[in-house]
Amino acid sequence: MTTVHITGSMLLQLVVSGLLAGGLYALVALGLSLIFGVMRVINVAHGTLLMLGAYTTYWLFTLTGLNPFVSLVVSMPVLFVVGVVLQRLFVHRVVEAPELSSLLLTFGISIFIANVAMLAWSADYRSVEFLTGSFLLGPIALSKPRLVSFVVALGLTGLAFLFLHRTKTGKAIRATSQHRDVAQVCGINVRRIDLITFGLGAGLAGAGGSLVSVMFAVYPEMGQVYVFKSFLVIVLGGAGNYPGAFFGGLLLGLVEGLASLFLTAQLSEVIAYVLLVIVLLVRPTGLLGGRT
Amino acid sequence: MRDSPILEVREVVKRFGGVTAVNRCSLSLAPGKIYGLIGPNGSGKTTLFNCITGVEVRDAGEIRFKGGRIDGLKPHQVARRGIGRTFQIIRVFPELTALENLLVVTRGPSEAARRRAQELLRFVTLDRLQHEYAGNLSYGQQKLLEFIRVLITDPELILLDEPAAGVNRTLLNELLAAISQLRDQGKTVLIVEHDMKVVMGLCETVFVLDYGEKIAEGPPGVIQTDERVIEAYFGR
Amino acid sequence: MRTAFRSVTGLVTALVILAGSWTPALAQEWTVGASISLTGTYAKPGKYTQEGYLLCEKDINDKGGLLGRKIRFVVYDDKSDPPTAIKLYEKLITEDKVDLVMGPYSSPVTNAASTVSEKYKKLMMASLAATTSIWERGFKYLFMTISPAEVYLEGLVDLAVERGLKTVAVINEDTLFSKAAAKGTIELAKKKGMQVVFHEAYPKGTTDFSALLIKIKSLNPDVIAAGSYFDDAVATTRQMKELDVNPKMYGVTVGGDLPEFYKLLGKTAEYVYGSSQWEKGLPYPGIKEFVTNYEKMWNREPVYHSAAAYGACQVYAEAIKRAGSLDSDKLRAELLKIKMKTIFGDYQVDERGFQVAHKMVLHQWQDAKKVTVWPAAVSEGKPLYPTPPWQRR
Amino acid sequence: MTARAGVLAFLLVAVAGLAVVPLFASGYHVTFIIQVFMWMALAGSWNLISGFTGYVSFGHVAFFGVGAYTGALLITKAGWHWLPAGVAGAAPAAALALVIGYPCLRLKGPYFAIAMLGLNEVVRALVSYFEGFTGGGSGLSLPPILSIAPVYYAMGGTAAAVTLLTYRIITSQFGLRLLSIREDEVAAEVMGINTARLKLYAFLLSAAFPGIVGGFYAWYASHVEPLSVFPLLTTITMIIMCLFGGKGTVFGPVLGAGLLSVFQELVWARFLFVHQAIFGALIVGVVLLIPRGILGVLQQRYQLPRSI
Repeated sequence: MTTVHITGSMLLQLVVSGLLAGGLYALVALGLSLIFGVMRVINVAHGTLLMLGAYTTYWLFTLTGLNPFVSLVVSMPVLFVVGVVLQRLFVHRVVEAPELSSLLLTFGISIFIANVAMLAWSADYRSVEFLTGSFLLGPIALSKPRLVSFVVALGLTGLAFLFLHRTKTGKAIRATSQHRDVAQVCGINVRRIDLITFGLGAGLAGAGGSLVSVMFAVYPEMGQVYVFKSFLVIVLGGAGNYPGAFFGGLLLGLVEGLASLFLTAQLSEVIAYVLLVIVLLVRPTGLLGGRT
Repeated sequence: MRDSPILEVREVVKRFGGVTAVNRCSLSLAPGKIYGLIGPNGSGKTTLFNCITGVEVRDAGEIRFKGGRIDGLKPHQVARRGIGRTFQIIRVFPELTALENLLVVTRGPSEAARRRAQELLRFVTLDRLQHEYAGNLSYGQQKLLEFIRVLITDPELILLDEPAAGVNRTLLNELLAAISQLRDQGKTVLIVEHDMKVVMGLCETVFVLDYGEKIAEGPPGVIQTDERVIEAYFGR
Repeated sequence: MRTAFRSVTGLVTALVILAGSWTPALAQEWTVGASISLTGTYAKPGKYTQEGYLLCEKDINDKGGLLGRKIRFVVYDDKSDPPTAIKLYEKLITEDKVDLVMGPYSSPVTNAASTVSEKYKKLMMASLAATTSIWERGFKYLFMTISPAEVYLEGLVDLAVERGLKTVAVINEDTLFSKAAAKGTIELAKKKGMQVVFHEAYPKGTTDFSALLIKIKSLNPDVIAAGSYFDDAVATTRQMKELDVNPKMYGVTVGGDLPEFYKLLGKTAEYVYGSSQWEKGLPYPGIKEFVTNYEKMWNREPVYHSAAAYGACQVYAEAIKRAGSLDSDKLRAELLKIKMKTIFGDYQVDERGFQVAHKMVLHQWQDAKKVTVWPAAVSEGKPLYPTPPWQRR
Repeated sequence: MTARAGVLAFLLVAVAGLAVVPLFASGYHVTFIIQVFMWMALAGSWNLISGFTGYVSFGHVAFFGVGAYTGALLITKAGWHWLPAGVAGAAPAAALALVIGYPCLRLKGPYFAIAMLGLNEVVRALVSYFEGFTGGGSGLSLPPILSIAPVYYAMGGTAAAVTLLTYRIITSQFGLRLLSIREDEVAAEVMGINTARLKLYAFLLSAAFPGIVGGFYAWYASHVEPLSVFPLLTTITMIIMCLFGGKGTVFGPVLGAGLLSVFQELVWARFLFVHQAIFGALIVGVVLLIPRGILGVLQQRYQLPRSI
C-alpha cells in the first residue's frame, strides 16, 4: 500500500471542507446553546427537530419544486411552532429539575418523534437533488451545496446575533441566560422567554435540517449525529457564549477534518472527545470563555 | 496575655473576574470567644467564609488554623481539622431524615454517634421528628438541624452564616443560649449577622467588612460609633 | 399502602394474563418461524426479506402446500438486535413449536439466531447471511443461500483487469459485511495483479467523507472500490463529484443496486458500478413470474433481499419434497446433495452448508437504467468505459 | 419486624422459585428471564452512581461493552471458561471507570452527563480501531452456547449480588454519604465528607457489575461487535428502568426492570411498528408523572425505610 503524502493543497482543501462543515455545526449548535444557556436543558431532541426541518424542505422541494434555500422561510417557522409546543407541553416542567429529567425527557420525545416520522414517511433515504458538483479553484474543489449552505448558515447565525443583541426580546434572552433569578426580579417574564428560546432553538435546528438536506440523505434518524457534535461545539465555545458557539463550530469542523486526514475517520471521533474532556477539565468555561 | 490565635486570616484576596470580593483582609481569632463579622450586603462576608472553609480558593494571602496552613485544602479537609459552618441559605439534606442528617457526618463508632445524635436532637427538641425528612421540617427546625449538624462533628471553630435570619423570637433566644453555651465549652464562634442586637449581645469582638476590606475591628460598643462603619452602612 | 400494593399486583397480574394469551393457535398447517428486523438498523432490507417469505408462502399454498399441508409463516420483529433474535428463536422453537425455521436478515443476527436452531437441531435455511465465518463454526443445521461478502466486487476487479487498470483504492464501512467485502476485494485484486494503493475503513454513520476522498484523490487510483451500505454509498458518490475525484472505474457493494440510488443521485449515479446478488432481468427459471407476482402483492419491484428470501424458501421446499419429511437430519442430507436453479440463481453448498454455486452480478448505471455488465454469460450490455471526469458529464 | 420477616420470606420464596425455573420452563421463558436479570443488574448498577449521588452516567453501556469484549477475548483468545471470563469483565470496566471518573467526576451537572455520553462513543470507536485485537467492526464470534441454564444462574447471581450490595450500601454510612452528595454536595464537603473519593468508589462499583454482565452477555449472544454492545439505547433503558422502579432504593431497579421487561415483551409482540414511540412516551410519562418511581412514591407516602 502506498503511503499518502500530505501536500499543501490537500491540507488547504481539507481546511476549506472542514470550515464549510463547521459553519453548519455552528448554526445547529447555536440553537442548542440558546436552550442550554437559558434553561440548562440539554435538548437531546435537537437532532430530531433538525430531521423535521429536513423533511419540511424535502417535501416542499418534491411536491412544489420550491428552492430548498427558500424553503427556510417555511421550515424555520414550522419548527419554531413545534418548539413552542414542546416547551409548553413538556419541557417547561423540567426546567428547574435535575439534568437527568431534561436529558431523559427530551430523549423520550426524540425517539417518539423519530418513530412517528418513520411511520409517516418510512425509513427510506431521500434526498433533495438540487445543487451538485463543485467549483474548481486550481487544486481546490469547492462543493456547491456546501458552499451555499455555509453562506446561508453564516447569514442565519448573523441574523440570530443581531436578534439577540438588538431586540428587546433578544436582550431578555441573554439576560435570562446570564442570571435567571435576577432576570425574573427585573420583570422579565422568564416563562415566556423560555418559550421563545425553545422555539428559536428549534427553528435554528430546523434551518440546519433544511441545509443538511441538500448535502446528505434525509431519513428519520438523520439528526442523531448532530446532537453530540452540538454539545461539543457548546463546550468548545463556552456554555452561554453565543459567538463562542460559532467559533466552536468552525473549530470542530476543522479538527474533525484534520484528524481524519492525518489519522482515520475512526479516530477523529476520539480526538474530538479527548478535546472535549480536556476543555471541560482545563477550561470549563470554553476556549473563548463563558459561564459555567 | 492573649492565647495564640486559633484562626488567622492574613491579607486574603479573592476576585471574581473583575470584582474583588475580598481585598487583603486580615482577621485573628483567639480561642474560646465569640466574634461577629458584619458589613453591608455584598461586602464579602460569605466569600470570606467560603475561603476559610475551602469552598472557594483564595487568590492570595494565607489562612492558618491552629498554626497550620489551611488555604489550599479541600473543604472536607478543612472540616476535619475542626472547622464547622452553617450556610446563609439553609443547606440540610432534604431527602435524608433529621437523624440521618446527623449520622451522615459523624466519624467514629456508630453506636456512640447515634446516641450523640439523639442527644443533640433532644437538645433542640427535634427528637420527635428524627425520622421525618429534613425537607419536610419547618424553616426554624431546619435551621436548628443545620446547627446541630455542625455540633455533632465537634469542631473547635464554628462559622455561623446569619443564624438569626428568619427565626422567631423564642427560637432565637434558644439559639443564642446555645451559642453562649458553646463558648463556655471552649469553642470559638464566628458569626455573620445582620441583626445588630444579636451581634451586640453576643460578640466580644466585631470585624466590619466593606467592599471586601476590613474597615474596623473592636468591641461592639466601639464599633457602633466608628465613623467609617456608619459611613459604610448609611452611605457617603 | 394497601391500595397501592393492590394496584401494583393488579397490574402485574394483568400483564401476566396478557403475556399468556398471545400464543398463536395452531391449525392443520406447517408453521415456519423466523425473526426479521422489521425495526432498527436493518428495518428496510428486513422488510424486503419478509415480503419474499410471504410471497413464497402464498405461492406454495396456491400450489397445494407441502406434504399435503399449507404452510404459514410466524414472524417476529428482532429489532435488528442479535440477543432479541436468540430469545425469539427460543420462543419460536420451544413455545410456538414451529415445524421449520428460516433465517433472519443480516449476518450478525443470523450468527446469533443459528446458535438456538443448532441447539434444538432445527434446520435453518439462512437466506440473507453473507459472512463466511458463520459457516466456520462447524454447525450441522445451517445452510447458506447468497454469495459470500468476499466476492461482491469480483466483477469490478475482473473488468478492471480486462481493461489493463493497475491501481485500486478500497474503502469500507467498518461493519461485519462491508469489511469482509473489502477484504475479499483486496485479495482478488492482488491475486489478479492489481496494486492496492489505499485501504481505510470508516465508522458506521459517517456522513462526511471529505478527508478520505482527498487522500484518495492524491493517490489518483484507477479504481475505487467501496464496501458500502446504502447511505454511505450515496454520500461517497456525491462527495466524489463535489471533490472532483475521478477514478476510471468506481464500484460499490450494497446500495448501488437499489432503485433509490438513482432516485437520490440522479445523473450523478451514471457510470457507477454496483454489485448485486440478483437482478430481475436475469435468465433464471420462474423469475418473470416471481417479479409479476411480487409487484402485484407488494406494489413495488422486488430487490435481491426479497429474491434471496424467496429462493431460500424454494430450496427448502424442494428439500422437504425430496425428503418427504420435516426431519432435520433427512432434510440436511437432501440440502447437502441438491443442485438447483431457483429464481435467485444457483444453489449448491459444500459440506459446511456454505454456498458455492451462486453468482454475483455487476451492473452499471447507464441512462437511468441498471445494466448488468458482468458476468458475460448474463450481461445485458457493455460497460460504458472510460468514465469521463465529473466536469464533463 | 413482622413486615420485615414477611419481605424476607417473600424474597426467599421468589429466589427459590426462580432457582428452579430452568428445570421445567421452556427455553423461551428462560431466555426471557435471563434478559430480565440482565436489566436488573444493569439498572441496579446505574443506581449505585446516579441514583445515589445524582451524577448522571449517560454512557453506562460503555462498561457493559468493555466487559463484553473482555469476556469475548478471554474466551476466544485465551481459552478461558466463560464463567471466570465473564467475571473478569469487571476489572477493565472498573479500570475504565477509574480513568474517566477520576477527572470527570469533578464536572458538575450536565457536563458529567455529556462526558459520559461521549465516553461511550469513544470506547466504541477505539474498539473498532484496534481491529487486530478486537476484530474491528466485524466483532468476535464465540463458540455457540449449547446450554443456557448456567448463564441463567450466572446472570441471576449477578443481579442478586447487585441488589444485595445496594442493600448493604443503603443501610451503611457510606450510602448516606452518597445520598448527601446528591442532596447537596457543597454542604457535604463542608461537613467533612470527602465527596470526591466516595463518588469514585461508587462509580467503580457501579461500573464493575455491568462489566460482569457484559462478560456473560458475550457468551450468551455468542457474538460481540461494536454496534451491538455499545448502543445508547441500552443506557437509556437501564436508566428508565431504575427511575420507573425508584432510584436510590434497593428494589426499585429490580421492580423497574421486571415490569418494563414484561411490558416491552408485550408491546413488541403487539405493536410492532410503534414500540419505539410507546417507549418514548413511557420515558416522557415516567419523567413527568412519577420521577420518584413506584417505590419512591410508596416510600414517601407511607414513610417506608429507604431499604425497600
